[in-house]
Amino acid sequence: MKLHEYQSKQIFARYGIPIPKGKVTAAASEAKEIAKELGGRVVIKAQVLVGGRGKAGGIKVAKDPDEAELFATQILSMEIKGLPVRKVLVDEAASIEQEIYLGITNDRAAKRPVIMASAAGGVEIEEVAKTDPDKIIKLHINPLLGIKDYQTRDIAAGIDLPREYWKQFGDILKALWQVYNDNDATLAEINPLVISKDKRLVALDGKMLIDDNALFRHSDLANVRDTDEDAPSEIEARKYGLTFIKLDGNIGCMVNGAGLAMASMDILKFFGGDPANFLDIGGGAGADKVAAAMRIILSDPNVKAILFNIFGGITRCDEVARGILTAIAEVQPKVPMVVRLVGTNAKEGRAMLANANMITAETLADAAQKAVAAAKGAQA
Amino acid sequence: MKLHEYQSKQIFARYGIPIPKGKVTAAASEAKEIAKELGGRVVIKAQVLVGGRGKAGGIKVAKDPDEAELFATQILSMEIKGLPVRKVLVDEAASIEQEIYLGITNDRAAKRPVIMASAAGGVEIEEVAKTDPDKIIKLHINPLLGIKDYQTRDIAAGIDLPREYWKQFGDILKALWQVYNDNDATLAEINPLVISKDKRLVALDGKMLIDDNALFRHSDLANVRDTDEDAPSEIEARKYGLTFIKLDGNIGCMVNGAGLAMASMDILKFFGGDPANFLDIGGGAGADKVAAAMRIILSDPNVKAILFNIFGGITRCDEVARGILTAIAEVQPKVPMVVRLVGTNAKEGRAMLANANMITAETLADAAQKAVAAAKGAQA
Amino acid sequence: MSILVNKSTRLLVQGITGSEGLFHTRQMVAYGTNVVSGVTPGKGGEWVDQKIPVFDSVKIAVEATGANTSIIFVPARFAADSIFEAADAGIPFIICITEGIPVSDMMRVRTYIDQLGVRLLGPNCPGLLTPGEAKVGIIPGDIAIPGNIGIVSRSGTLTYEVLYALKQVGMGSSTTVGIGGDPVNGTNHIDVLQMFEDDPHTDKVVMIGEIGGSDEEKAAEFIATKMTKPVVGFIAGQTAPAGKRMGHAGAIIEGGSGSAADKIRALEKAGVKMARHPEEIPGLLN
Amino acid sequence: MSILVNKSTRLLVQGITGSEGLFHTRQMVAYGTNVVSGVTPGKGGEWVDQKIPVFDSVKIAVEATGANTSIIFVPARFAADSIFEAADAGIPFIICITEGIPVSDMMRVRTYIDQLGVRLLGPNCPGLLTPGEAKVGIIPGDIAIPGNIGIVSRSGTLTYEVLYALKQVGMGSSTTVGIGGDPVNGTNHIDVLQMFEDDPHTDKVVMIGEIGGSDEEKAAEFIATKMTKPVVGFIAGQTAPAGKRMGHAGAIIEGGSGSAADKIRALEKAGVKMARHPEEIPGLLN
Repeated sequence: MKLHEYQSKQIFARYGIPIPKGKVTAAASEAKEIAKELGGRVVIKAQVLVGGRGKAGGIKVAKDPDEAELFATQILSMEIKGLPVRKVLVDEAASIEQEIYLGITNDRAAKRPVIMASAAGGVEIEEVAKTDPDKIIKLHINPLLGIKDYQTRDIAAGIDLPREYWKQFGDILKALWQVYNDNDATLAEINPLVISKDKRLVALDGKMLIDDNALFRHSDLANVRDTDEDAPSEIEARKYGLTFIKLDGNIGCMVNGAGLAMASMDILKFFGGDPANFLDIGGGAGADKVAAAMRIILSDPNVKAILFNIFGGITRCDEVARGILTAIAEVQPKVPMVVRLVGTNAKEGRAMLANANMITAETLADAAQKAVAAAKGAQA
Repeated sequence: MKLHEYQSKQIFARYGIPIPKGKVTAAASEAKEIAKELGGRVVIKAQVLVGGRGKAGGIKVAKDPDEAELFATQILSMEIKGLPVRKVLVDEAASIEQEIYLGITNDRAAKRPVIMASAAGGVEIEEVAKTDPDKIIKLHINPLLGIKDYQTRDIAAGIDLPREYWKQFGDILKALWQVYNDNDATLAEINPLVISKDKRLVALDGKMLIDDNALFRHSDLANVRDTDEDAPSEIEARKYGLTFIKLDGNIGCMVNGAGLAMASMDILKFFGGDPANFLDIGGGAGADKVAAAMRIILSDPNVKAILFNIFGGITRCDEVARGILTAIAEVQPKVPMVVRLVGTNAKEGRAMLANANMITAETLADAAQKAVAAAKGAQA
Repeated sequence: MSILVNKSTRLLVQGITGSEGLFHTRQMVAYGTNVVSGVTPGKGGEWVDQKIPVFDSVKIAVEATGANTSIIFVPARFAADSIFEAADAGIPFIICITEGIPVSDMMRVRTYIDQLGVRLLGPNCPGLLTPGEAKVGIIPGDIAIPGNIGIVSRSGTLTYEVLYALKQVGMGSSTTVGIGGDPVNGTNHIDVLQMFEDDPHTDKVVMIGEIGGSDEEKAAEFIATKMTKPVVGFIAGQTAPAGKRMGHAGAIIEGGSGSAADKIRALEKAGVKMARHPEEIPGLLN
Repeated sequence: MSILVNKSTRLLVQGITGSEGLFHTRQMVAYGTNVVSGVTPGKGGEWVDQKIPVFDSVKIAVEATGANTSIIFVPARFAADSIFEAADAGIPFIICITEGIPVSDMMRVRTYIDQLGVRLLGPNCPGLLTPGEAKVGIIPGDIAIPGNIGIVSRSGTLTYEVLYALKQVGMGSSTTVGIGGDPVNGTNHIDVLQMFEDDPHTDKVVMIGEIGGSDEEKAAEFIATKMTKPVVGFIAGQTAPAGKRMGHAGAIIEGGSGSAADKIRALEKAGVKMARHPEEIPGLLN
């Protein structure tokens, strides 16, 4: 899950990383008050879980409290990349001497955490990686040892940080490691980490991604999840332990297994169709879960046909069939449905669906082609 | 440094290890009050930094507050193995079903911490090791990983602990690991860990040794050091960064280097003498330190002669000579002194001591024999 | 012949009395796998189906039954601990089926077991199947027959699909290995490709990848430079949008890398015949 | 000829600008040791005596100067970090002179460097001396001459005493190795005995132990079963009382074990000629 900038920076502050004075608010009038407290000149920053807020006009410097209110009003009425701005962060304006990038993430290939730093901060690190890869210093951390002082010095030297800042930088990097480690972050990033004109290092922006699989040990974080970026159907699916991702096509998919679900989407495309979703019902799904999944698929008005591709292993095809029948009885779907059941109890499953007026298929290719045809037929 | 039982148990309690209700006091009258609070039947335990308190009569069960006061009065007036009892711990009396030994220490050979446990608790583990070594379960801990749940179960199974206690036992063992690890202990021991009649595990006694070299990160512990077990001369020496250990002989020794200091003691014994102390002035000692060392040696009335054996490396023999002259001028020693200076600036050092009326020697054997003879001459 | 598991595998099941562990233990036993013992803390002394002894810890189980391979079915929050336990007990090959283990746990696990030289398969994987010899995991036994094709895959049911398609045309597998869909796991594509290259009874290899990470790109390089046996490949997730985790924690296109197109390009360049959908694979193996 | 250090040693000094580091760097340079660089964080870019460049970190120093051995003179509270730093920078042989490092730090260090295959000498040791070739540590260079006697010792000045006594009678040392007086250290007696056994220019060996631990007992077993070269031994601490640390953190008789008498008995049984005091050693080598 993603944390907002203000949430990330609050965590940074708890670990001793200097951040600008500031407060978050959902009301423009309060933004004015905060600006007064902070002494006038402030930055108003949209709190949405997408990049490119600046370019979209979601970050503005206000010269006084009145302008702060004005900008806050504007920003709070914006949508950025489809996400509504519900809150703004009002930060004191900083005097910037230099911008640094500093982040810790998981390196899949190395199977270890990696520190990344660059003297070219303030822009997205992927940009720097493309245009100026030599400017990025990387250092892997042994997760059983944690970070060591000399590693912070190697990083500081690597980005040519003037030596007078090494102590501050080292303290911030060690704190960022703790932030990353203690919170099961998959990314903890300060961008930019600025050197202010009064020679202090300050985390001007912050970004954290938290490992969803580790939320069981971070109930505090789980409770602040912002679901704005997720489609309502995705949120609903999560409740049932289903993995659902909404797409723009018109053929609903219900598959067991993530790889097979992707392959099922791919084969629809291959035969000229367009998947409406990714949906993995997981292993061993019972009838209830299957019924919930079907309701979620059908809640999308774009869906013109449904492809069921179930390869029974732990999952029993008769259980899936029972779920399909339950959902059909409940929601009375009008769209054609193509079903392919293979593996454990497939025969029983097929028998149960015999009277449900469904199109059946033996192979995946056959099923996909029938689903594509059905969607086109339904559209015509 | 050693911690008292009550200090160890206070630390245990902070980490969630169950201990009996109790309080420490230096006053017998207060022992009575504590006994009242605890409901009458209590154990009065001498707080001294030696083993065998029980056998020496330093642990007594009092049936009521009056008896608690009586026993406290008796125990507070005792000396155990030469150490005065300054405080007693008044603990509620426990109902004991079984006694277990549980300890964590450093295994020098394995270079790792080791957990030791035994169903035969309540006696010294060295005793069990001699009489019943099979009853001791040992398990090494990877210090980069820390303790794992399954290790606590392997230990519990190893000492045949009934399974109903595994959860309690595991929690205590994990807490004891934290105690050991967080406090730089070289020993953290619960002996006995008892199973009470109401089926709870309780740490009835506790012992901790703290690594002196790590006290710089444990100022809280350094401040509670009990120096009763150290001779006054040893405490004085510590102030000057000298390692001094008082012995029962009559030849004072001043040597640079721990190994050479031991060898110098040994050679005195070999030639029929008896060292009065171990003293390592360390590497590169200046005149001040040498003078302090000499005052400490001479403060022992048993000392009948002094052997100086200095092998100059980092230590400069002229600096040592200057320190000797300073001390001689100050304390006007009456005992004969044998001096052997070899190595860095030995010639200069010898020249400085030429008029100091000292016996000189070329070899260690020669020096030792002369010191032995001088001590005998002084005695005669 | 086979890689990693066969008739001499002495299997231990961690989490044997849990519902998943018990179900699959029975399936494995029914297949003929030599399941010698199980572990569930607190249930030592019990028996599964009057045949398989249950122990309180892996150490005790190994001492009592000489297990040389362990399969883990314990819940995600305890799974890393179970891997550490098996590794510390001297098990040289550990299969972790569990899904949803925190990635920080897995980074610690890998750092630790790598130094011990312990091999891990998974987590979040279906295990492996040497048809006719041993089923160690959850791959349905009846969809595969013995043969000369080695299969390595990041996906579970997608692998079943391939095995099933092969069986339809009479093709069988030497060993099928599911390496799992997590971003930080144990054995990877290259490890298995090397084993198949070295296995005298594997003649051809099927490699099934998916979006996310760079394992397939590395495998492509390995295939180009080190492999003599023909490889047929398939990559799932060609229609997946960037930035979304497609079910598997590791199946995500991040920062512009890890796309199916890149992987397919790399594998084709390495001479791998790429299937456009799973059912094309048997044809490409001829 | 020698073990561990010689003319090809390219030495890095960690803590080179501290008072101890600087003093001994000059001594080592004066002896002819090839000191190629030093490290003091925050002083990168400076020079020692216009000859030796100082760097901010070991990594940078190694890249710039190709150091292959490092000696550590930093204060105890930072010393473990310095060992980790040298090991991570790829230095294969690290000598730590520093005294007073917490034993928990050293247990972590050993666990880590052992898995990397890095050799550590010390801590709390005088380093080592290959007379005529390289002095890496604080052993005074002028008290030893080149020769065919390998010396390994837990003690500093006691070793000097032995070297001095040998020199008096014209005997010299191939290499003299001080393994240090801490309870948890790097290289131990057996490691060095093995190297001397393998070194064609070492004909006889002197082993100096002291009370505490069981290194000498293990060495005795090693000598009895693996060594062909004659060994002369000495154990310090025959008059030490139990339970007191005799200066060295590791020199303590605990729980009834680690006494000099036990060690002497074990070594004598292994055929080691035991000196009753240090100056007897030259005679026993004849």
